[in-house]
Amino acid sequence: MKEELKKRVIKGPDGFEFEVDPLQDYYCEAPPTVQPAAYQKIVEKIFNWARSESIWILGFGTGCGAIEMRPLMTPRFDAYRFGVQWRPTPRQANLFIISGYLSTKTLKRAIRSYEQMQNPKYVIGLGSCTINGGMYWDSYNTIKRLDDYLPVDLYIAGCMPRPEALLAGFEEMKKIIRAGKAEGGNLYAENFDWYKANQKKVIHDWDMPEHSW
Amino acid sequence: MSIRDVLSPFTAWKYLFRDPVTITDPLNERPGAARYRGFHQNDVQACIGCGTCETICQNAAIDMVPVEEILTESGDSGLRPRIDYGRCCWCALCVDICMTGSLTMSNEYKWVESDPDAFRFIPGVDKKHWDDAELGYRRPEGHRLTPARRVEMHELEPETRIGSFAEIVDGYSVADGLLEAERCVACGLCVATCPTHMSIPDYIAAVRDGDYERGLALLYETNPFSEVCGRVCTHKCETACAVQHEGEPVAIRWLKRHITDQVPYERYREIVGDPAPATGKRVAIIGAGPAGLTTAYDLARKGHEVVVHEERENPGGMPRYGIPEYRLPYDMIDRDVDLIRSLGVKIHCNSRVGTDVTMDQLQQEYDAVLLSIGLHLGRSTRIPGSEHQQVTKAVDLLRAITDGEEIEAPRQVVVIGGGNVAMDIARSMARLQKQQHGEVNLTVTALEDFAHFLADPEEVKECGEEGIEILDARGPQGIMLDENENLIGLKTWHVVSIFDEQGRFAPSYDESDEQIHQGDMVIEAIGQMTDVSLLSEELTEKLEWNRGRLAVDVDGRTSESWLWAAGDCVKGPDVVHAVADGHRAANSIDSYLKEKTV
Amino acid sequence: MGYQPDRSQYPQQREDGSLDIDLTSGKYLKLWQGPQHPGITGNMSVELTVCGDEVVEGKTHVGYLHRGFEKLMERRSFIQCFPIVCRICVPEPDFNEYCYAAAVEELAGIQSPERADWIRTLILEMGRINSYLMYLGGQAGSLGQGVIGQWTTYVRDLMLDRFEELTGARIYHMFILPGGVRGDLPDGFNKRMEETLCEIENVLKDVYETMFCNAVFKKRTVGLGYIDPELIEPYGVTGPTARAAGVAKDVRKDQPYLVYPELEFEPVVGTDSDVYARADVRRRDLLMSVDLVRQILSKMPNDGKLMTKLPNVLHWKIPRGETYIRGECSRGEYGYYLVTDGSGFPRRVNVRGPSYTHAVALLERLIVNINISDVAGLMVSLHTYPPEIER
Amino acid sequence: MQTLYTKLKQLFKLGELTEQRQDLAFITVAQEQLRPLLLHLRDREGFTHLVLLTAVDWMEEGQFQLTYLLNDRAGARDIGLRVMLPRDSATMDSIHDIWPTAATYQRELREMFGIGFPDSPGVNDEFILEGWNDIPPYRRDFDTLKYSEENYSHRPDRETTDPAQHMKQQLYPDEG
Repeated sequence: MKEELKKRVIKGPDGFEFEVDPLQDYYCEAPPTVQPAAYQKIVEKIFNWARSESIWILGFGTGCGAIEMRPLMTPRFDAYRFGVQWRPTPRQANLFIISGYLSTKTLKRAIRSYEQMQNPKYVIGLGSCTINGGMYWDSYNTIKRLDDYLPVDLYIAGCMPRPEALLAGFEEMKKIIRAGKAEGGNLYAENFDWYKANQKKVIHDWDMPEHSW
Repeated sequence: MSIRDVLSPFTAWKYLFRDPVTITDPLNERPGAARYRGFHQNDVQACIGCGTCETICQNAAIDMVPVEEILTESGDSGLRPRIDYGRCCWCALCVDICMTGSLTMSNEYKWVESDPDAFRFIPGVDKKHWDDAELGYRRPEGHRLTPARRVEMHELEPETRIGSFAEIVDGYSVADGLLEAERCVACGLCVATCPTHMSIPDYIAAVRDGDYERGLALLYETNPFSEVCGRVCTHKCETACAVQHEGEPVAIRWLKRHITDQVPYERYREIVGDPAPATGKRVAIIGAGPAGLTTAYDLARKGHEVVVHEERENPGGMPRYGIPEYRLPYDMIDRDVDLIRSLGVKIHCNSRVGTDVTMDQLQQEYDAVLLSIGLHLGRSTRIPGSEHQQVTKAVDLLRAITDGEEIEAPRQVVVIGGGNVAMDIARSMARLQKQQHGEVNLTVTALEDFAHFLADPEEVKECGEEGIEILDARGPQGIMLDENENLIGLKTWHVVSIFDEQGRFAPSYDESDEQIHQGDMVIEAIGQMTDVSLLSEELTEKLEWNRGRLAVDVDGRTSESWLWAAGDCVKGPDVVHAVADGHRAANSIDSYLKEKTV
Repeated sequence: MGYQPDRSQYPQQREDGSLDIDLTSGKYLKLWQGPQHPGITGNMSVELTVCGDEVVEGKTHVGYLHRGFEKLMERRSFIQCFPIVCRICVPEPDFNEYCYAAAVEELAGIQSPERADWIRTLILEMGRINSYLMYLGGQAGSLGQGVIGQWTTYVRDLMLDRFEELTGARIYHMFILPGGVRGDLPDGFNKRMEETLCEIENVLKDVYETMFCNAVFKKRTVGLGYIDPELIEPYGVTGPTARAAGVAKDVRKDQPYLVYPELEFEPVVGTDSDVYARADVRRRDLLMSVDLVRQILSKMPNDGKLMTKLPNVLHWKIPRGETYIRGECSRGEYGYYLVTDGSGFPRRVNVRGPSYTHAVALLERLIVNINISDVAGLMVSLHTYPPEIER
Repeated sequence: MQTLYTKLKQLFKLGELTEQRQDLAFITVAQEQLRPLLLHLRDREGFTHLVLLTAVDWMEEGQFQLTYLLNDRAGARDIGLRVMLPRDSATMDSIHDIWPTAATYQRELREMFGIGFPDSPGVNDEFILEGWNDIPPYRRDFDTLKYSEENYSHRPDRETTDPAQHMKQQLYPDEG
């Protein structure tokens, strides 16, 4: 185990001593729970409409696809006018775009980022490699099916998909959200053990907290 | 740092007054460029399902799958590519390599789906909205990843070859063979088409590797007449070759010959290997042609004792007695036959069944009997005057030439027929005319027009080079005789159609277009039939027949459990079909003999 | 007298040269910048040990984009490697295609036609323009100047349109294949290219005014990340990073390839070797590329073959040999080391990306004692693209 | 290149020379000769730039080939030094003191090929891989497809048909 991940007692400059355990997240010591829909159908509909019109994307370029995000964020394609914007932290985002292949090393980070996002949250798989491995189908270091590790709401074909295809994806995503079918976060909570088992199968050194959000 | 550095960034304010660069409707306003590599299109009618796209795809994105509405036929596997967009990287190598040019790419690029398994489709079969897109990536003109042109085969010049019966084709040099072998894309359509399923891509790969002995072993695994087939095979494989669609088919037949040319004959026996231990079973075969000897070869390798009865002086059957020497030298037949003999097969020549030995004897002495008696009787046109003595049949003439009989070539000859036999006899007679009279004067009249010609195109071409006149769509109507009953020519009418609406043979003629072809001799080369007189009357009665041919099951077995029939006499004339038939009969006989032991 | 930080609490060096960082002392904090961080170039991370707001040690962590290309290529035939190489570097993929194609051509003993070489050069220069435009946006953005990225991404997109009509794809062009190039220039390409180049020049004028003549930008970048010219060779520094230090390293001039001998240009050189100088060198180099594209389009022969005759690519075998092909990409020297063994597959391919030395050894050295807020600016100034480090 | 080789040959024990191009040559060097040769090339001959350091696995011959590629910018020429190491227990002296950047290359070689470089700083730290549990992946005996199939799930129902076999069955249904 890496030095900085070990449990240790730290003495601050003011003489105060405290214990640190980097592998434990103090704020969440239980698996995620399912978020029930609003009691009133009409309220849930309004919620979903609001959610669909404010897609905030986590700015984490996990693979090649990240390069086509730039044009979307800038004047020519201007995704902002469709209610889509990029956020620097998972805490503020509700859509995680897995932009292409995920190496196991990135998968580990992607899982933490995903778990830190607030419900309801959505995942879009971008490009062939999230669907069935793409051109890295025989690589020893990339996962082949994204839906084994994270619940995916939508896939966009291409290698890599163009900004216009991404915009089409956003439109489709909005429809799914409005229809109340974007239940990825709840799916993740319901099948938490299954997802964890899959994740641990490919991440051989699991040196991070079991749950984090 | 100056005041300018503080003020100059404010120039950015001018952007307030510029027109926006934003695309108003990015979803509809931006079709892909004219050569954009978007989603796949496939012209399923042009596609032949050769699977070369699957071979070149480095992402294993393409599967070949059977498609209901596409029928398997010669040169079309009936499969079509299914592309997995969970793998594809849109590199378009599949488009570049496509043998028919049927696979292309549209300029459509938007496909969004919740179901990850939906990104799998058969272009052209599973309807997509981009099927009719006009723009998109097409293989640029002249951009080829495989050589399209065949390596030219050196042949004797027409002037040289017409004077003798020397073999015309030189055979490839090692360098040429390598270049030609390079062109194969190893799709295997030829394997399926070849009646005896020779492992063509494998032996072509052996040529590429320069491992001719491996190649020879592969040849003799499926075809003991490789020397013969390497020269005169009807090469159905080449008509199925995927390379022909945008180029010329791989010269599979010449490559087969190339392998046999490269391996010294002394090595053959060792490469073929020793037969299995003797089983004590005995099989008699009637007729030492390709079918009979193939069966003999297979059975001998399996350890059975085989005796072959051959009516004529030499074994080899139709390849020896029907095919002229300039196409297939006799010693090449001897090489294949000797190889079969070396496996322990006994061949009794000049032994006619029915005369020298009877069927009953064979039935009693042997565990199984195979009839492979070929088609050695020529058919007649039965037109008025066809019984004239100067009207002969091509098979008889060809046999006489092989037997070395003195033949006086008439000065002017007319041949009836448009198949390869017609070409063979025409070219043989042309050689005799050249030798005896110094000039060729020969007309071939064929029922078919050139668009539906029966003979190989190269035969037709070479006939032309040798000064033989070929007239297509001429139907023979009568032999012209002068007042002294001497033959002076043939009368023909123009053929309008050969088959009637039901597809039956019923030629119709345009009587106004009549021609007289002058000649001292007319040769009929319109087909052959079997001489079944060797069978006893009792046996003929007992056996089942099908339109004058022996009826056999799929394995070549007749209605009598001890008797099989194979080759031309049941399947019609073709060397490689005969070989395939021989294998089938051998397998069937072998399993019958095994059952008998148990 | 400027601000002088109090460095009395900084760790001591151990005998082996490493720093004596005691995490339990409470003086130091481990801080990860990346991979999910807005101030990181692509998908990589730097593990910072900070004391106060200064970095005492930085370690580069890469491998988030590792797909094992060099291994995958060993089980792909020579033509099958062609589509996959461009994925090694996303913003400027064409160098992979060129280097791979040239290496294969050299070992297979074939020659690409002259016109194909011109088109190859054109594509490489277009890619360089794109890469620099992305860099300028990133450099300004890392220091809080978002507007530059808005402008440069727009003109970069115009260039992508030119790429699209020429090659049939926006990002991964897959156009330069062993033996030549895949197609010819489309009709009217020169005219549209000229319009795009003019637009780029206009935008660059504004970029110059707003970014380079900006007191804030200058204040933050002048003197930051100084690279001693002495370090250039030991650290294998190449490209604009080396040229900003006054070393006129430019493969296009030093060991010319393709049609560079027929083009007129002088390597752009800077003097100050800090972040500002590197940005400025790249801006001027970008203008030079614009000029080179014009030169190429005017000097190019009007017709000619685009592909040499290839053997059947399905069984293409190349005799045993090894070679190294290099080119000058926007970050520095890009190279392919190809080893063949007579079979139909490469024995070994090694990709030398310039970021390999810049982002690891060099960055770890430069990052010491700088402010946390400057880390992003420094890292971007080395112009690193992580996928070419780990491949 | 030939002149340089002759000159070097007088000072060092050198193996075979391969002149790939006019400006690129490869020389085989014995393991112990490498360091003095590198220093000589760097300080006397102008080969100051270490372009790359990588390895080739000649598994069939039981050897690793280390390639040190040096560039002389002024002379516009490159030289590649080949060092052959036995494949089992391959270790090599570190050259990070000659070129600091070599440490990164050596770290990668340690991880991806399993070639040891004692004394190279941080050589045993994970570089590209994380939690790797198999033999070093760039070795020839590591089968990436097999590893991928065993460790990751691929989408099911991908079935292909061999055109030759399918066609044979269709055209000759009677044959077994």
